[in-house]
Amino acid sequence: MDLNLSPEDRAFRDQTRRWLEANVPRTELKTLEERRAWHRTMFEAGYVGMAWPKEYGGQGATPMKVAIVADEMARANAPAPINGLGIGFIGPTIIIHGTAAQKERYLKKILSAEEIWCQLYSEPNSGSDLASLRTRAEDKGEHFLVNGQKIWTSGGHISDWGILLARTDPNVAKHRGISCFLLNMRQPGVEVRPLKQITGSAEFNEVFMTNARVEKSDLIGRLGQGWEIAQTTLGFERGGNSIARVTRYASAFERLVDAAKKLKRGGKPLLEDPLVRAKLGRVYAEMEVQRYAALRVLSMLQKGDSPGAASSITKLSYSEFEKRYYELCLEILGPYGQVTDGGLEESTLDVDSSSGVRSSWAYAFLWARAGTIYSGSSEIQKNVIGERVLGLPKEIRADRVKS
Amino acid sequence: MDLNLSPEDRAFRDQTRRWLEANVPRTELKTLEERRAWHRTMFEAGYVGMAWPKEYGGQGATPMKVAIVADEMARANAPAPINGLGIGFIGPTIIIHGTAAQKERYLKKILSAEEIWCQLYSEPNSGSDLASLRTRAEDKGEHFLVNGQKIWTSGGHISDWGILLARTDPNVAKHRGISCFLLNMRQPGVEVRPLKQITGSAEFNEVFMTNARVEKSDLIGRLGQGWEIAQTTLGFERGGNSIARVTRYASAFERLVDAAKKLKRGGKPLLEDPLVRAKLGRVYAEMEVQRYAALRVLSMLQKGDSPGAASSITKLSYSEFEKRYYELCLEILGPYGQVTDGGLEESTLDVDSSSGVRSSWAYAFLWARAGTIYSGSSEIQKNVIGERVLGLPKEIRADRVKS
Amino acid sequence: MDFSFSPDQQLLKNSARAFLDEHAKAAHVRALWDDPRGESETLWKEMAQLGWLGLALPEEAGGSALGLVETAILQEELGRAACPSAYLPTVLAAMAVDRFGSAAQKNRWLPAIAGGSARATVALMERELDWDLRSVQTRAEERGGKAVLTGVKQFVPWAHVADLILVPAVAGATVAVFAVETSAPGVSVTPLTSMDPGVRLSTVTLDGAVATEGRLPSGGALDFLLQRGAVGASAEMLGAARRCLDMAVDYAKVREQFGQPIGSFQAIRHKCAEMLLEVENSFSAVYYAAWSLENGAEDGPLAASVAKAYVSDASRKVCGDAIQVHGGIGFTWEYDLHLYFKRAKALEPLYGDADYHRELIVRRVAR
Amino acid sequence: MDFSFSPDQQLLKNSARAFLDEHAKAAHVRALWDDPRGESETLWKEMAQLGWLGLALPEEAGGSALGLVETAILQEELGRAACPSAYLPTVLAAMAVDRFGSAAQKNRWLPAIAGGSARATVALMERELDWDLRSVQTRAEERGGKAVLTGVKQFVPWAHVADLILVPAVAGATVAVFAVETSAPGVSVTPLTSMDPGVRLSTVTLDGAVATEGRLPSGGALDFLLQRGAVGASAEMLGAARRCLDMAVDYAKVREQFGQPIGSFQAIRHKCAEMLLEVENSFSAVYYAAWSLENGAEDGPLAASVAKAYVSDASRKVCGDAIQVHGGIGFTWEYDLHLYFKRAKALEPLYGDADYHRELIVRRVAR
Repeated sequence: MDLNLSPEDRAFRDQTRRWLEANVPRTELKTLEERRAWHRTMFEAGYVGMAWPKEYGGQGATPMKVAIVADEMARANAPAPINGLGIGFIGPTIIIHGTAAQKERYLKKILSAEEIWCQLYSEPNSGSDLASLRTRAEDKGEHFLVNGQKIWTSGGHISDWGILLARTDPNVAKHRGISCFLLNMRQPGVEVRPLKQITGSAEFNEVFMTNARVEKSDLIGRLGQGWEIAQTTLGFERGGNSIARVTRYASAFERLVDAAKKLKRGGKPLLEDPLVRAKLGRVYAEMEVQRYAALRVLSMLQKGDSPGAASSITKLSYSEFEKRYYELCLEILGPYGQVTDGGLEESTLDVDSSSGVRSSWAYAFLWARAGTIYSGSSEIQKNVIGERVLGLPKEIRADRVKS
Repeated sequence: MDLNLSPEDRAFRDQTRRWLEANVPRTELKTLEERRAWHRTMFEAGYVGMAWPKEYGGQGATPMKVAIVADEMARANAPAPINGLGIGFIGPTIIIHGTAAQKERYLKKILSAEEIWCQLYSEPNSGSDLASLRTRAEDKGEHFLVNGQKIWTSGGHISDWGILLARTDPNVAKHRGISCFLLNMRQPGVEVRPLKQITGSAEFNEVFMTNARVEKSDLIGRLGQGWEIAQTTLGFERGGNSIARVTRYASAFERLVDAAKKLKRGGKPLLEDPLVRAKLGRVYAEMEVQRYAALRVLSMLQKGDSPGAASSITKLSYSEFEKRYYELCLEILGPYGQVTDGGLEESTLDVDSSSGVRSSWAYAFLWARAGTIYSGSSEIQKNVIGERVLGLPKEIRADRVKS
Repeated sequence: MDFSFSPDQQLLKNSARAFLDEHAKAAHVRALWDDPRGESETLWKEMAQLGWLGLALPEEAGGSALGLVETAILQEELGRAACPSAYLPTVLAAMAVDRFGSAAQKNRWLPAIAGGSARATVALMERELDWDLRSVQTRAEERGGKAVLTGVKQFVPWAHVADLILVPAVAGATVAVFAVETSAPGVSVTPLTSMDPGVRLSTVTLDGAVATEGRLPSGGALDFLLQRGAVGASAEMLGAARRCLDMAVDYAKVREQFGQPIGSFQAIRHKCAEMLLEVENSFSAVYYAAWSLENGAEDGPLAASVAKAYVSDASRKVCGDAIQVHGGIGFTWEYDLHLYFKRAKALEPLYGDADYHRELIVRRVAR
Repeated sequence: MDFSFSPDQQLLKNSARAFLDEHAKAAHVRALWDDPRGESETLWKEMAQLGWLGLALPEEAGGSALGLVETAILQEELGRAACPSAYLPTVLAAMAVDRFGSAAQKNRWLPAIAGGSARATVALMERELDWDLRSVQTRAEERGGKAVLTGVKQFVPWAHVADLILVPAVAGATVAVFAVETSAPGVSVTPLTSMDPGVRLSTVTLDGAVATEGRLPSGGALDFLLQRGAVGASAEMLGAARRCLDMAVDYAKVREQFGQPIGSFQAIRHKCAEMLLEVENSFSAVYYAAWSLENGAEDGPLAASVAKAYVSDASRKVCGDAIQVHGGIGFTWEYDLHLYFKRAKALEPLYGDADYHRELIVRRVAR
């Protein structure tokens, strides 16, 4: 056990920190073009797709280096590079399962963000039960015709391409009839609608596919291999960002303490109120434990062991913590924490919500509710942990009883 | 809505209070005979089996009057009458399902505690799933022969009779093969062993039946009607004691506050520590809500409506509260709360645990763990609430799938 | 002893439910969220005609002389609808004027409020995050027999539509509650935007504002406002929580995953059971408190704090769990669940938060 | 960066597990619970031979010069066995003597402790329910070059078998830590009976007891004891929690109700999943803290408080849930679960409870 960064990693961290200090845009990036430009700057500096193999334009960087960059970016409050999904797991999926032609055609433009990608997995009626998805892809000879609806597509409105799960064989058991495709989003058959959240903003889209066309050459892997491909790649990156996530929590904590100094009760700053202190101590302890746990996962990845099903523990842990965290923030801040506009300066504290958006406490509080739902709800994570980590017997379920 | 006691009930409460002040034994009752004597005193004063119909020696008293007596006894810290199960639900079961001969033979002696009764339902392998019980009762012509083991029998060692659930027909669906009997505990075939709890004392027994004999005349109801009988009577009394229960919590709270005045931190009484105050406020609020809820159930019973499945809400609510309550007590008292002997006077605070035993905080804390397990664990209660109160669809279960 | 609603009370509840289901549908609520004023004059007039605004006011003022239980019944239903309306602060202020006000104040305000031509509110917070007497900085000076108020009040509900504001202010050695007309010179109201646009809050600045003749006595009036405000807010939170529970249960019955309704999974059914437990306990707390305060029971003030402390936590849990039970759809703006979630959340820190009321409880029970 | 055990550390863990599975079975633990002395001389001597007692002591003292991580590994295993032993306070005191003691004190105690011929403990609490410097009332007076101690220490672990007690006392303007031999005149030890007979506590009365030559410097030594004691207790609680989790999972796999293993019900499987989460997080907290303190990392003291605050709550939840998963049998004395449940509970309020450590955290991070 040695929790020190290696000299090499420390040097890399310092160099990254210096680079970010010099290059992070001073003003908020508004247009897509500004974000593309920032992406290109990071890409040219070698901070994008670091984990990708060299032959595909990456650097085969260690998980630690990847985590260091993510962490330093969070620390420097740097805008994320665009095309996160493309780089985080769609590219890697193509690298693992794609044909030479597909790699040639897509990978470079993912890295450079010349083409932006989104994920087309979830459907309105297939949330936790992804395998029940209904979107059809019919074989029309030299191409596939896609019909169906997807939901929870982030960045759908700016995407050029999407990785798609669709049913190609309705006659086999539900997992086995699914295939994985690359869908051109820029065609008449694809309609993207913003999906507004309880936060009031639309971080996601709905995507409607009506006779959308997919080239035969854009099938990934074999027909019916879609489920397997989705499984192997869904795990990507989980853990990799978790240090950075905690760093964002920590910067929110600093702002919380600032607020607790400014706001008063009984003539004294809230920070001197023992109940407030007890709550601060509680969240800080939990936050630190999230950080320790993230380091543990990272050290595992460093050694080339994949956490596998145990990554469900990470997801469950941080998403439930984040919910408690912002609930406690709003408890401490009272009505000040719910004001979104027009209040005293105390009531307009900017925080970085874990969605990456700079916003109000109210936004961060509401956004945190998504964490225990998306990419496997807490209930699903507990099932996975119970079954695959603890080896508890499978539950008796209708779809299992039937089959 | 009118939460005042009726003038009549207020008068009855005052009279009961005066009677208890005059009659509650000053010294702890040690022997069974002392307890029998106290029982008889209460019985003669008309405070035992009040809810029983007049023709069987009761007074057909209202639920409110029954609750008032229980509450005043808790307030006066009066020892419970012996034979609680016999009076609480075994007698009533005989009244509802018994033959004239059975009523004649048993009821009077239950009231007078001449004969003490216990309940023989749970088995080591049938906890939550009572219907899977394995104790057999074989028809030997003019009597039944009983073989099997029961557990969680309270008062088994002092009981003369027990109400028994045993399987009389192994060849029908599990609920339908069970019959209900009255078992003479004073026979060679019945062995009673104390069952020690994590509290260190033995509030329960194990009962082993080896060729124990049950007269044909001691079958209650029809053969195979046992499950139905158990269901109708398991609900008895729930709610009736809940006011008294809260009164016991309240007396423990007073002792907690006393301790918080004596124990110091930073030179000040714990009672002035804002964190301690926050915890006291939390448990007191929850405790009061338990009281309000108990009044609501009582007012329902007064009107002759039975809470039915909703009584699961009461059970879940108080048992989970009691667990939190004593956890918080031990949090506040620190190591003082765990000392069982030899500490400072602060560390030997007597409380009334909800088991009715006057004891240490540690005992009350440990005993509280039983509440969420016995007579239907919290998990079972939530199932009942979900299915029977909220009308949620039945879960898919092996024993349902098979049948 | 009878803990159930009387036939009249049940009738009131049913008619309120029917009325709000018709006139305060989610679509109406959403429209009012987008409305700059944030509430509906028509709806207000209808409430007046239904006798809701004068419910607890004396008959000579055009009221029905009913009590807090009936008021809580309406507040629960308003919370259930997440109805954007100044009902809670208006009836709260009216009850205080009725209890503590001068004849002139009663004549001036009670008939107007009961009739729906006036709205009122109470200013219980200042810049400090506190509900205690000690936090009142606003000063009242005597000038020519009139009280002149100077100070800033925070998070005053519906002040921007109110005609009358009850303002606690330091008057010499004590804190008294003064009645200030928003039309008076020196009164300025600055609306805030908050998470629940159905509870509009404003900053009220008093710069030498002249209070109407007469004052409400110290201490007592402030306690009165805090206690009855706490019960009212608890009733609304209860309504919002019950709505979230109902939606979650209905959804769990029909939504299928893995080939069965999600309500048949223990994870969901047990969550719903816990939610029901919290809702039922909250109901007991709200109506016990309402009845006890109304009937001057010794433990009325205690029960008010118990209700606010308990229901604040319970409604947060229930409304949050309802989102979890729904999954993704419960997180969308188009789905109505967040209307009720946000209503419960908005009321958590108003009229004293749970921590403050727990402290009040300890002050009462552990001396 | 490597968060996993080195081969040596893993070896130590495995051998400790094997040794305790053999020599600290539940049956042994129960026997020691009934034993007036409460611990086993034989076991102690064997620990010495295994090098456990000198693990973190310098080689010249007969130790292995290993660190807190290795110590925590043993403490986790001891907790996992709910082994009744003075290990935690003894090594804690020894490390303090090694760090702060005079040459004479080191020579007198370290070889004896490493060799198993002496036991030691620390007296961190007095009558006040507090772990802060401010609560120290015991006074040390200088008499003829010797420090004479007067005061009462509460809840001193294993004092009745200890040869040496480290005693914080007010010496003039500061609080210093003194070394007192239990055999010294004026030292009386009164054992208490407590919920977990595997952690024996005593009241220690110092009535003009003469401390051994030399003192441990102020502040620093007390912080050292509290921080390392906190990590040690957290490691033991982690071990107890892990044991409870393992037992619950094993039971859930075999116990059948309603025709299926209870582990196939979501209510149980999800509870077990939450327990695992808490155990894994506790593991991270304990070993991060042990490593950071050992290596003088800047956040070492913070991490120690984080560990105690987190693991105190986590182990309580895990051990309690384990009883619930077991149902009735988990509530019986004959079943071993309560040994581990009570061990975790006993350590919750020792070496600073969760609330105290949360306060320490805020003192460090929010200035």
